[in-house]
Amino acid sequence: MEFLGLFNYWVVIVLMMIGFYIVICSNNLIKKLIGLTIFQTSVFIMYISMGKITGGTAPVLADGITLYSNPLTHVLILTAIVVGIATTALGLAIVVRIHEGYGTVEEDEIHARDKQA
Amino acid sequence: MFTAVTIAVLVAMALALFRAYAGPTLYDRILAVNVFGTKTVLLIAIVGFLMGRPEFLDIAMVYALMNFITVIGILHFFEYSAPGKSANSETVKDQ
Amino acid sequence: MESFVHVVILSMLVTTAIAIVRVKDLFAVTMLAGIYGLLSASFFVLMDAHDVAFTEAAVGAGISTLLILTTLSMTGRFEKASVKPQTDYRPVLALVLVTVTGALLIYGTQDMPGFGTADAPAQTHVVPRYLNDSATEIGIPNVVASILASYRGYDTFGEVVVIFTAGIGVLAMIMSKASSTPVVQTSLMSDHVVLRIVSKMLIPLIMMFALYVQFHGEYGPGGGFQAGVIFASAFILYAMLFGLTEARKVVNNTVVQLLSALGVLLYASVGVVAMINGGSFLDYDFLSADPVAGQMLGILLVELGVGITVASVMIIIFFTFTARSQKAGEPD
Amino acid sequence: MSIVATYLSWALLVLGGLLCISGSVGLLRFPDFYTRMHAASVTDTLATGMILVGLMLQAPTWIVLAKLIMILVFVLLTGPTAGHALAKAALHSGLKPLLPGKSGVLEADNKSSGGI
Repeated sequence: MEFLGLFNYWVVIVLMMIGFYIVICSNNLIKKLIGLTIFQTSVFIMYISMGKITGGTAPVLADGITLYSNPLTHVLILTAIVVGIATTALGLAIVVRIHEGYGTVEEDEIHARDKQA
Repeated sequence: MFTAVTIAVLVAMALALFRAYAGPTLYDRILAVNVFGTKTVLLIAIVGFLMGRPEFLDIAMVYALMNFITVIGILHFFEYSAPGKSANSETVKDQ
Repeated sequence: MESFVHVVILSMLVTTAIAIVRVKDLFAVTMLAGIYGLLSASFFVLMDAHDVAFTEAAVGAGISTLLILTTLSMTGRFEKASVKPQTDYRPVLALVLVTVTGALLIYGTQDMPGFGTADAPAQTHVVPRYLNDSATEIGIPNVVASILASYRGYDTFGEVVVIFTAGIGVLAMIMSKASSTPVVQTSLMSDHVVLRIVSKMLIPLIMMFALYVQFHGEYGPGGGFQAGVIFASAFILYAMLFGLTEARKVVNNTVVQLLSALGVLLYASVGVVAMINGGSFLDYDFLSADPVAGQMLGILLVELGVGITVASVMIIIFFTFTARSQKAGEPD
Repeated sequence: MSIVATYLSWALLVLGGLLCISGSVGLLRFPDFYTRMHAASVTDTLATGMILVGLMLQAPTWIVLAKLIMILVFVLLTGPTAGHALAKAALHSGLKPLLPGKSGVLEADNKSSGGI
């Protein structure tokens, strides 16, 4: 396991930056939300990686097992995932309303429409 | 031996991933996601044995379930909307 | 071997994310996002986080894909590939910004404790107490469940309220008003006889599985959050195959909305009962004469409250989206 | 008994793994959607069945066995159903299979649209 070292964290950062890039660069609101999800998942991966102990197993107590991975990070991320879907749903609802109001979900067109008004 | 099967499943996953990326049609992508989901079910089941705690197979069950529901969902929303219909049609929809 | 699988899965995650950036067809993006969810859930299994993998599989790969698809069916499939020469600098600037930030963060990781070390700060403060004492204090084997529902019960209560609020928010945003006039269903999936029959067989199984996950959560991976999502997915499956009008007959709008509030209420009242019995809010020791029995009872009720709220909020969200998309499809 | 079960289990696992790979190669290499679907769904169901049965033979406790059986039943029910629905949807939406044309080369039959 030694060679893994910080590999997980680098992957987390790469994923985070990809999500960040989509959020900044994409013109489409739905794709922005997907980018946000990628960003969010990268944070989940970071927490779960921090909780893993080499040689440990799942934190469900059983006879004959002494080393468990960290249950606290699991709890934090578990609730975060469900809250994440709730916020994504809210975001999508807003996108639907924007689409009904402006007839488009492209950011630049929305800005153009706003300038006209 | 579990190792060999795990590698086989991982290779299959990678190939399905490529198909999901390349397309070309909508249905190819759905198929790829479906295959990918089934392979994930297998991977979880095998990894449980590989890591020596195979009692957590419930997760594989959820994967199988969600895989099915996703495919149904895609068909529900996209089957009867002609694939090219919605392409940029929103830009002309104006008052 | 485990580390090999782990590296492969992480590499596939990165590949998928890059593919998401490159693909313009939003439908394909959604499919890839579903794969991304599946992959991250597999990764969580490798990291021993079975409860998290459970949730991510149900939510990231299932419900969120469905919600995005519903939205796409309203807003159109393709990202507009417009040529806009005046804003052409944007991707380059963004790339520079992202690279610099990423480089700084990677520089920052040098100070992180190595992966899997048992003496990292995250492992040494409060966690040993949870692992050592929860068996005697709470009396259930799944430490994740005991932290979720008991040690950090207050926190989880907040999360449940957030989910409830999100449900209200979605309703406030896009609830269709004239739902009394029955929408003429364009018999969406009535050709799929095989699908309908198999699903009819599966729906009771799914619900039973959800109940198992709900009440087995103390002993293995599972609990209210996961069970709620799975339970909701049974209704979602039904609504997709037999139409929203039929599904509304099974789960009435008002009833679901009441249930979503009831779950939060149940959670809160467990806390209040503990207060009445002389403890502090959500201190289950006071629910029963025997502290361990009190903890068991408290966790059971609290998880039930979580399950009810999550299930009904997911149903509300999905039904509201679908109703809206059907309304949008009508020529008005 | 246990020796036989172990060898049978390994055989099933290896065969299942091979089928997995071959199905996915088919998914990647075949020329059109229907052939890809054929490759993927046939091998998928068989490979899943084989690997799960192979694991069942090594299940340490009966609860693991029961869960594996549940998963197998579930996959056997949903896999072919999803495949069927997918193929049907593709056909209805007007995606034509590649057929041998006059010159013997595979080509999409675009003339007879609908009414299949």
